[in-house]
Amino acid sequence: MQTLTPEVMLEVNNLKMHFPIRKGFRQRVVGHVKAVDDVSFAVRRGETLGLVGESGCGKTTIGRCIMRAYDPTAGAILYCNAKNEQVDLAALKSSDLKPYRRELRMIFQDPYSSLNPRMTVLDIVGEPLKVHGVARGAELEDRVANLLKRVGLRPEYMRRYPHAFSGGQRQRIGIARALALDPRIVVADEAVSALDVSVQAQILNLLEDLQAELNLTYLFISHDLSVVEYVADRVAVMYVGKIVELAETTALFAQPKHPYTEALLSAVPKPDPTMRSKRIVLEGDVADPANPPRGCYFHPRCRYAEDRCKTETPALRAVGQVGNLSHFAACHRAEELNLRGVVS
Amino acid sequence: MNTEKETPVYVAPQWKLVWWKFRKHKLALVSGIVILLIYLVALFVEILAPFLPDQTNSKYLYAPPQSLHFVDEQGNWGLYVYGYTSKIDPVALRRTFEIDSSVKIPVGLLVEGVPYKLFNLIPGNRHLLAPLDPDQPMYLLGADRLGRDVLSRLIVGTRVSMSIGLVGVLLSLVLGILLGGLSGYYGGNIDNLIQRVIEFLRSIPSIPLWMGLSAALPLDWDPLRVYFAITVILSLIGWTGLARVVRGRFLSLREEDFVMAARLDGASEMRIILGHMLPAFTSHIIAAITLAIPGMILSETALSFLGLGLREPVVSWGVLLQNAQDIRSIATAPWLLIPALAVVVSVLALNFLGDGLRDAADPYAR
Amino acid sequence: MLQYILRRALLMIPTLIVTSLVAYIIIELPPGDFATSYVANLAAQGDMASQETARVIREQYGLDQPATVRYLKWMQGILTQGNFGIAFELRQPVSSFIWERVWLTLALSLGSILITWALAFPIGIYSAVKQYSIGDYFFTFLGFIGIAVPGFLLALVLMYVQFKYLGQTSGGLFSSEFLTAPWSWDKVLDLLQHIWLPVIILAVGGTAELIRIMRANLLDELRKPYVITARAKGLPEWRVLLKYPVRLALNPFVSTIGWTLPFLVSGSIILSVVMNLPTTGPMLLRALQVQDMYLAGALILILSVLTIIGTLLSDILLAWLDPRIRYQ
Amino acid sequence: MKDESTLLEVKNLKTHFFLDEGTVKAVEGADLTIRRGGTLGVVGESGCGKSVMSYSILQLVESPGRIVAGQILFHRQLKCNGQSQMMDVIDLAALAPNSRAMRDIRGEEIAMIFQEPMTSLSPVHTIGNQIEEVITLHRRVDHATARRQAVDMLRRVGIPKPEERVDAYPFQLSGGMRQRAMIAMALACHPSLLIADEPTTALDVTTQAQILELIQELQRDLGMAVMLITHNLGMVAEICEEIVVMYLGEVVERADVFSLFREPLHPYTRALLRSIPRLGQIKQGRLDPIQGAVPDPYNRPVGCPFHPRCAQMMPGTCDRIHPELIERRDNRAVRCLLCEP
Repeated sequence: MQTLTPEVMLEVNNLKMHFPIRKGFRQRVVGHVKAVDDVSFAVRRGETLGLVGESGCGKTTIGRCIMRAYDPTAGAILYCNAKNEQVDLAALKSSDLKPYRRELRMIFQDPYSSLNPRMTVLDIVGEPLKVHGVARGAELEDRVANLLKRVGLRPEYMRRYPHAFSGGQRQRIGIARALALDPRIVVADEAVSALDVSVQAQILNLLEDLQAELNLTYLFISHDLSVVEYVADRVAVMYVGKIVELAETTALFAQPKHPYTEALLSAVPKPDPTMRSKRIVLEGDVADPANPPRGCYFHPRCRYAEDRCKTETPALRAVGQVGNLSHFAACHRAEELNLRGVVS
Repeated sequence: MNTEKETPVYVAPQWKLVWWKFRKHKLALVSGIVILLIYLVALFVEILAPFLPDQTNSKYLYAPPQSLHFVDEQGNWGLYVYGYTSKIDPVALRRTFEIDSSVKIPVGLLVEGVPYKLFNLIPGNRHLLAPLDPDQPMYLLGADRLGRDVLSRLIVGTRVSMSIGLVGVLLSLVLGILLGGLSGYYGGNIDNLIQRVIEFLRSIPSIPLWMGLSAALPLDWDPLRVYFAITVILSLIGWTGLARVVRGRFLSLREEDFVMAARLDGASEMRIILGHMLPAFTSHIIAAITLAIPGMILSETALSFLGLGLREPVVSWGVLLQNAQDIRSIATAPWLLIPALAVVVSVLALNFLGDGLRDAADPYAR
Repeated sequence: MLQYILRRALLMIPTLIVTSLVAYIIIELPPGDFATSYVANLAAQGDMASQETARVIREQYGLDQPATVRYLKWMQGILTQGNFGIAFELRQPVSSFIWERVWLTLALSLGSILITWALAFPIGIYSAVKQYSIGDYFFTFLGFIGIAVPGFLLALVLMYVQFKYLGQTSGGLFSSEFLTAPWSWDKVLDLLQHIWLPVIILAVGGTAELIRIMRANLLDELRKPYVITARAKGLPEWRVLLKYPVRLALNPFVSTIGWTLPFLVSGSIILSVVMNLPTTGPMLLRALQVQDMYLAGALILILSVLTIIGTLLSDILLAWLDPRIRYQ
Repeated sequence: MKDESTLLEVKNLKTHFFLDEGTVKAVEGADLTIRRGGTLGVVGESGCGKSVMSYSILQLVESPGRIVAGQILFHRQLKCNGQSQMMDVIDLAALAPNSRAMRDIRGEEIAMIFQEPMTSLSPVHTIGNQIEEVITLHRRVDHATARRQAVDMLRRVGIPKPEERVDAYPFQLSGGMRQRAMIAMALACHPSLLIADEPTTALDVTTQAQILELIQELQRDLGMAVMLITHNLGMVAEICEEIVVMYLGEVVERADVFSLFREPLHPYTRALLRSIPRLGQIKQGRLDPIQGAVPDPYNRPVGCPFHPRCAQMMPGTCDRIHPELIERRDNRAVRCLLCEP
């Protein structure tokens, strides 16, 4: 097992998550959806790593593998815990996971379905505290009150049920639940996608404040490139179960090294009519993760594709350096291409 | 609305929201009260029935119903019924009865009569409404071919008919929750197998099967054993509906984010199922139970009616209707059909109640 | 499509096997051995059957062999010769006299299904489209009554009314002069004159249930966005309704044949007993009462197989209607 | 201002929903104009009434919703002998929802596409069937011609192998392809206005780009006007000429796209533009969110509907006086007491 460098808190190595496709009367396995297919990356202490991609690219699956909501098919998830010990979360039995459930927490996308409508805010936010035997009775109430204050809700509301709150407020409750056990890593899975634009900013600011205050590390999963650009220190771009590019945010947005990133950036409509530009419109549909094409998965839609792209699968490799951070891309032609980014 | 006024809704737990939603259904509310009354009757049979159900009286075979009077011709208050005069029909050689308004039979409230043990425990001999002289006839709903009081038999039958529904449904519920829960929770092959069994049970006609199974019950079994055998037979087929409801709820709940959130909180499987999932479908199950009871009642009635279910001396609505099987006896004594009315009213009320409950079961639907 | 039908038909086989097992278990349930009671019965009627007869019967039905062998022999008889065993009371092979009753049961059930559909379909559409109108409340209430009143009660009441006010005793499917007559056009006409009352009584319960299903399905479909799309095209309202939501609500409707059939067959049995119809109902009841188990088992098996085939047909019809199933 | 180029005018439209819990004023004063061949964007957050407003134009609002006031003037060009330019102004709000006149407009003159291409197409009819239906309904053509036109239309919206796909069911197509089929259906009769209600919200960014590109291209070729309803400010900035901003059922600001993004007048528009992260403007300080949330639809605030969340709220004024939509000389309009002359 490799050891983590001091600045790395979590390292995902060759992670695979394949879901079997079952069919027929006997539920035979006829194939696999390769939702996450051989993905490696590291999350650095105190940073926000953004994970972007289109629906079905596997970004949510990665988040759930790290949280061990799923049991990964293969690969390692190395994590350096509070006592500076290193464990492989992917190899742990579910019964041994409990201590890590305190240190790694998750914020969900849908502020409606992620809160049990039959429980009060006190019960929802207090549940992890009760489960881990941290607090009960009056002490539990005190701690929940503090958590609510911290996320900008009035503690008097803790006896209310979720249906008393708006979408933004519900998301704050979800954040309070995630913070209840003083976590070190928070996986935010599309945490602001279901919110109205005017409320989105409130939650983004809250997440930013909490990170500074509590020294949190975020894995921020989103399909919204503008949001990711705003919150992330580094960004990983996914396409059909693989990371195709990973770099420091400014570098990735200004000078992408993978044609898919370029197309993705160009596809985002910019809220400024003076910046209207020729969009790069990709042909066809996203590849089927149960039956991806040979070679580079992106080659059928890539305007720079060559013959070798159709046969050789490119590896994610360092193609540049910004400061002490490498710029990774999985493209045969990463160095020679001069791709268009977004400029302010 | 200001904050203070909103608070009741905001802090209302599930059962309160269900109740608020339920009470908007007036019909369901009334039905609920009717059902409550019927079960109260079933509970206090001994006090409510004027006579013993098997008390025969050869003097009053097929005596027609009398009506209860509160005031007599002279304007005096008092409870009484009129007596009968009988004459022999020379053609049919049968005794026919007419109400004789010259004979007044006084009746009273909480009259001493045949001794009984309430709930098999508390001894007593008071009957809510009975003739003061126990030898005088009082047939508010008429008499049957042995001169037994239909009203008393109807009241006694309530206990058996309403409880067979309840017991049968409880048995179905155990099977349904167990198998539906297994099916929904584990999925995969177990689910597949259970679904096949359910499909099979639903695709065969239930009555012939019930008939076959109950015909196979030994004739020398005592009534209690037959009663339980019949409930078991009914619930063997009846559990499928409940299992489907439970499975469906389990499947949809398993996908809910809040269940995953509880798992990520570190909660144990038991805590997740009991604390997070179960409360989400208790109200659905209660509604499903309410809707399943009428089926059981109807099935018992049908089987007993055919002579394959409960038999005399057990008294149930179906057993009572057996007397009304051929057109001749109905023509002679149409009041023998009154138990049918009890069946219809209780089934109707349970259906309305169940419908209302089902609509109110999920107050969080958006 | 063909593949779907084949697969679905193959899936039917285990169901059929289980059904025959259940029917056989019912045959075997009463205590005692068929041959002994058969011989005893013959003896009681003055027929001096020897131990030899009993031995022959035992051998023929394998009564001295384990239950599995007996079951297999029974099945073999049915599958190869259409031999369901001997009816104990009539002392005739079961297959020699049950088929007419089976056909009449089937005719009764199919007639009821058609009536049920003819009534439930338009009323269900009306109730959904005019939700919360007086008519909707009326039909909803009627539907509840139809569910709460079991068919045999309705039959009793109607027969009482008929007797009391028309002075007729009804019952049976034929007038007395046709009872034993061979089949002819006149007999069919006579049947039609008698069968409508039981058909309607049977249809009432099913109609009530189907109206509610149709109404609920259609209400669901009416709120789907594709209905708005159809309106936005400029289609007249009735064409919007019939082509789209009604068409989609038809799918769950068709799949209800699967359970309507067992429901109707069950209902017809009790109704036949009450109305004294020459269908399988009274015969099954009689067979069960006197523990004429081969006859009872044969009737249960035949009725169950017919409903299973009915379910299969409704599944195929559903697949034909719904491309999402067809192209699965 | 009323000239030959006006296609559709919505004047003080009000659509209310009458529910047991109370009346929801989903649209409470919408004013806008669409030019022939122009592109109008309608933006606002969820619950601002933009969808109900667009449904009102085609009288597709379902009970218990009803248009209670206002006019929807549609300037129809009567095509006699193919060339003539007779103008005919119809008030769509005055037509009965299922009248012949209204149905002749739907699909023929004004077509609509919806957010969810999966649920907006019937799952049990082939896409060909659904496209042919609209053609045979409005054009006197036989089945074969309608089918040929349907295939042509499918080709035109970029569906590969249209001769085969015409017999496909919606569930056999990907999300992007379904939305293309939906567009083919809407444009089959060459309407003069296409209303696109959140046409790309359910789609991924790259597919969204494809669909936007397609709509723009078809608009150029067919000369139709487009009314784009969306919550995405980026989308309106990319393809619209004029923009209408809605809040709680009211049009609060109307302007051409460049002026609006350069100099937003209404505090809500300004706050909205400040609160969204913009691509390519890396961390220029914190986002500036709008306080609170969109109010409950049963409890519209008294006075200006935005005042409880407005940073420039004038106590005693904004919470009492309901501002009018003021037309300005630069062809813009704004509904704010601060901006009144």
